[in-house]
Amino acid sequence: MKKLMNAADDMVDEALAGMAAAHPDLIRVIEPNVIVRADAPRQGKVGIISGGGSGHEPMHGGFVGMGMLDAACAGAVFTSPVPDQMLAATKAVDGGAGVLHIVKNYTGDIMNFELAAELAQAEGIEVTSVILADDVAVKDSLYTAGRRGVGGTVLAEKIVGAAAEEGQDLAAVTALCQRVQDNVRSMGMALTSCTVPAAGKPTFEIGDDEMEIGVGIHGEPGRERRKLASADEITEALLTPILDDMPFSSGDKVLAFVNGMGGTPLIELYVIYNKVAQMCADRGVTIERNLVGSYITSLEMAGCSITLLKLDDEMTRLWDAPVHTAALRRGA
Amino acid sequence: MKKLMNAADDMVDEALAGMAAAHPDLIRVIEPNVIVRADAPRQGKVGIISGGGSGHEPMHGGFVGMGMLDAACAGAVFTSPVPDQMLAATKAVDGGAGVLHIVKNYTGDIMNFELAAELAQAEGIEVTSVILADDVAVKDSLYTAGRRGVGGTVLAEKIVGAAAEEGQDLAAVTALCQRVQDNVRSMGMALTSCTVPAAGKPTFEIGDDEMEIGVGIHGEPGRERRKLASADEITEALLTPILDDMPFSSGDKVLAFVNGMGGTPLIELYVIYNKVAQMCADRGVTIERNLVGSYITSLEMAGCSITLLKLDDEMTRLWDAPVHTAALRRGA
Amino acid sequence: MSTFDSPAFRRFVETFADRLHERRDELTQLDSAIGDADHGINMDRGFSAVRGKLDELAAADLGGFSKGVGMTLISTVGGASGPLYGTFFLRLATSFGDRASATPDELGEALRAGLDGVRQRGKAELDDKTMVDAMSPGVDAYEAASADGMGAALAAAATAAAAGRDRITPLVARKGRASYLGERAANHQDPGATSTTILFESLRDAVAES
Amino acid sequence: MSTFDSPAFRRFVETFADRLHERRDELTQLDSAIGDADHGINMDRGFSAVRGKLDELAAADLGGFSKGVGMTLISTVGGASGPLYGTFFLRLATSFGDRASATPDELGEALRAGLDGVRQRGKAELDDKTMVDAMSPGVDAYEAASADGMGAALAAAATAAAAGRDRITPLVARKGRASYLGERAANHQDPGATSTTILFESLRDAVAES
Ligand SMILES: Nc1ncnc2c1ncn2[C@@H]1O[C@H](COP(=O)(O)OP(=O)(O)O)[C@@H](O)[C@H]1O
Ligand SMILES: Nc1ncnc2c1ncn2[C@@H]1O[C@H](COP(=O)(O)OP(=O)(O)O)[C@@H](O)[C@H]1O
Ligand SMILES: [Mg+2]
Ligand SMILES: [Mg+2]
Ligand SMILES: [Mg+2]
Ligand SMILES: [Mg+2]
Repeated sequence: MKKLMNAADDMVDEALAGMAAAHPDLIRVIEPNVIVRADAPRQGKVGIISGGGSGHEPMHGGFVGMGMLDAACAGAVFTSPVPDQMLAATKAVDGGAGVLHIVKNYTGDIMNFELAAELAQAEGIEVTSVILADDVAVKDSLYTAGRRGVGGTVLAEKIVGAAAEEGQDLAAVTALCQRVQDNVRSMGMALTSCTVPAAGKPTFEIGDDEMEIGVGIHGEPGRERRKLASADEITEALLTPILDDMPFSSGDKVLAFVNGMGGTPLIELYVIYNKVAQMCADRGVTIERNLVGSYITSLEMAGCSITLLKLDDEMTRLWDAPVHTAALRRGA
Repeated sequence: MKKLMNAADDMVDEALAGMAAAHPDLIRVIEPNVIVRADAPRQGKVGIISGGGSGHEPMHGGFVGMGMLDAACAGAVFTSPVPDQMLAATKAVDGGAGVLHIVKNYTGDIMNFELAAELAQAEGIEVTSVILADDVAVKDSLYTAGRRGVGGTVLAEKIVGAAAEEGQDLAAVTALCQRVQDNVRSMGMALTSCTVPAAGKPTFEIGDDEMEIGVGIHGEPGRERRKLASADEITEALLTPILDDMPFSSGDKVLAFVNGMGGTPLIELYVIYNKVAQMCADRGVTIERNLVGSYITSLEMAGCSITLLKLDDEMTRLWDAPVHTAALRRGA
Repeated sequence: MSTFDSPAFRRFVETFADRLHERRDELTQLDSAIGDADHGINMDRGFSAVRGKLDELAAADLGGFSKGVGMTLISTVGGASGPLYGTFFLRLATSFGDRASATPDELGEALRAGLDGVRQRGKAELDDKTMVDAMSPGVDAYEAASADGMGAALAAAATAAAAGRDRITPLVARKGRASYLGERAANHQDPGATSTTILFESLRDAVAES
Repeated sequence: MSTFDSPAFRRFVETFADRLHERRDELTQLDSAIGDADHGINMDRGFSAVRGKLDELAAADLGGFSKGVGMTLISTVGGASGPLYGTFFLRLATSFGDRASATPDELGEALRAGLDGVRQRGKAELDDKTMVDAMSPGVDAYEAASADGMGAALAAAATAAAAGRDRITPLVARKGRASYLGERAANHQDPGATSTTILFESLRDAVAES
């Protein structure tokens, strides 16, 4: 295992301490491992919180700040945070207008957020939840735990965060978050595995001429192992199921998000984006906005994911709204 | 070789096409592989250009835009661009106030930029050059080609770009760039090698329990191979020579930049930053500003570099000034 | 012996904690193949926390002790197994109430309550390839054998849990992360069913020791 | 033969281009050890570009042809070797002027001018462990043997260049990227000195062929 780390058990704590040291204007870190917006709680503003296992940086802690999240709960690496964290976050950001929990669809996240929501409601805080489940690699059926929440989460957090920032109420931001979820699709792939620090060895073995198609963001094996292919073929393998699933069709306006998995450099992501732009143009789908970079990662895994969000005018406006977080900044 | 790529020879072209497609509001790409600010040339503004081999993304193309570079020349991977590129860039951005070339200290970059400057001057454009050479891993002596230009370049481009944006003249921005160079020190390390796409195999072999200390940004072996160490020990091995070289001492105000080499995830960079903050505090050095992320990379190499810049008030003000590029954005 | 008291519960918890610690890598390895490589780490983190406050927890009655374990797991494990094992111990607690010790039948009722709690929280059915597939036959076997005494019943339960764990190995998963893998999850042993088997074996051995 | 004309120059350029292409991986491999793994790629890119417009370039006189090669290299190679080899050919061009062919002495003068250009542009001294350490003894040997005819002189030059290339292998580098490595650059063959040796060998063989 080759990582810039000290003891595996200290990695998340030390990274959070590093974040707190680097961004005191934006955030503070409170026990138990909750990243809270420096100026929280804001009276009258709906609180937006999210969280999940660590190892996906900058998600979610890098998205805490003006116009995005009010707090993020950082679990152990690839492990859902515990209800105590979501409860502490909810209490820390509640400004009297209620709190929205943005939850990625994993059994552990769902159960832990559920427990926290019950506890918060028992303390008199109004809580709603929206579950992100945008990964088309997983069949959404009775025979699975449902689609995973992946890249769409980043877009939801930005758009919903902007809505809360401009003063929309809990019902409105909750409905908006659900609308983002209903209109977003993603799929990912891996060239390499990653190593959970406490596990000490790669989650899966993979040959030099192989790749995993349909991976999530936890270093889990994907739906299918294939021979290594070109960037164009990989883009087709990811984007075609996305386009077909929604489906996205001629005349649609979309936000296209090409995401790196942590170990993939930007030059490769732009090669992928180049093909995404061509394929969308071929289908008559207009890319109105885009995001290219590593925003939702799997430790040092090499690979990428593609996300398309069908935009409506409100989403576009909120995507463009000012945001000031460690990882995303504009107009501020 | 595992990369998201098509033919090795097309990689740079395709990545540039992807950049152009993703950021039409910011940049255009002109022949031969020059990324130019969309609104260039700006009359009366000093043009700031840089360039170098590709494989260091987002540097330099990701720094083209308001408040930073006017143009960037993208060479083949790890190969200095050719004079035709710098000449084309210089002509494309010249607004009558002259053009500054920000050059990283590599034999090839120096010679190619020199040739281009001669050609531009022959065409009546006033050109100055500043050479960045901040890598303390290299002894600056008669027995070397001098220190390499590494992380300090990113800081110089931001600060000098802001000065040009606010209307400082060629002499002033040139002097400022030299001042940044005189006050900045860096050092890097690698956990893994990287693979030049056209070469097809890793530049060096390295054991699972080894690391290279004192690497540059071209996948070249470093000054010394050591046993793999903890993040804290690595930070000490990089930061102590930096602190001692300048030297940075109690009362100094600095910008601390923790940079990922392309294959290193953000969580690890924050672990490093945590230790950097502690070490600076121990020396009485105040970190006034910081930057944590992968801004000057070596393809998919895993590793990091640390850069410290001794700030004066003007540099701090210019660091804070608005910037709008693909990779750095604030106040816009 | 025919009752289950606080010292026995403590031995059980300590044994379970020890074995999870010893088999941490094995559990994580199983989770690497069809999950996210953290099950052993998660369980060990939770039970290390439990061990850290064992004296405090064990001072309570059987219900209080069990509740303390459940709360600690919920607060420290995370993931899917935190709420599930946490709920298991919380339901045990409700069933034990303020008893100082439990008869074989009362222990059976508590285990049944724990299982029901896990099923409600996780909504897994039999054959979904989860811990339920070890826990459910374990509880069934306990009840069927409880007339033979607690020791015999727990031995039967552990055997049945192990059999359940192995029975589902060929299956495709329909709950939890392993379900994402589709056919690729077949012929891999489920980590949660494995830790549940360790739970029953620890219970058996803790009671047998006395 | 005793003169060097445009067809000979063309054979030289083609031979050099062929060999750089064949030995591209070898040169890149040498550059992996003490540089940035691109020397073979760079040289091959440049000389592929030269080959692509050879008919056009070769239509000119010796000076024009050589100038065309130099300009093409400067515009396509990049890195350190682009300006250095580019300058070499540009200086050859100035020395050849508008001659249709060169005598042995004139070729010697041209090679000397090329070497001087490389030294001025790169500021490398002997023993800095660069292409200069192959080029300089190559030119010296040519001059020393030129009375014996062009073929003999070029054979001597190629031998001397190879000897120069090998002589510096044990040395630590003081110019170029290899200088960053300090002691670690010792006992590695220099990629640029290797390509320069190929240049002299190509020149020898191209002239011998006629
Ligand atoms: N819905 C569920 N009901 C019961 N058990 C489940 C459910 N989902 C997962 N599990 C069990 O949890 C185990 C995985 O636990 P763990 O790895 O700690 O959590 P996570 O999946 O969140 O990483 C699986 O092996 C399975 O036995
Ligand atoms: N200052 C110099 N003068 C002469 N030759 C040099 C100088 N610097 C480097 N070289 C030669 O250039 C070769 C490397 O060329 P190349 O790999 O193409 O360029 P780069 O070093 O820019 O990657 C070295 O092996 C060396 O022989
Ligand atoms: Mg997990
Ligand atoms: Mg190079
Ligand atoms: Mg798991
Ligand atoms: Mg080189």
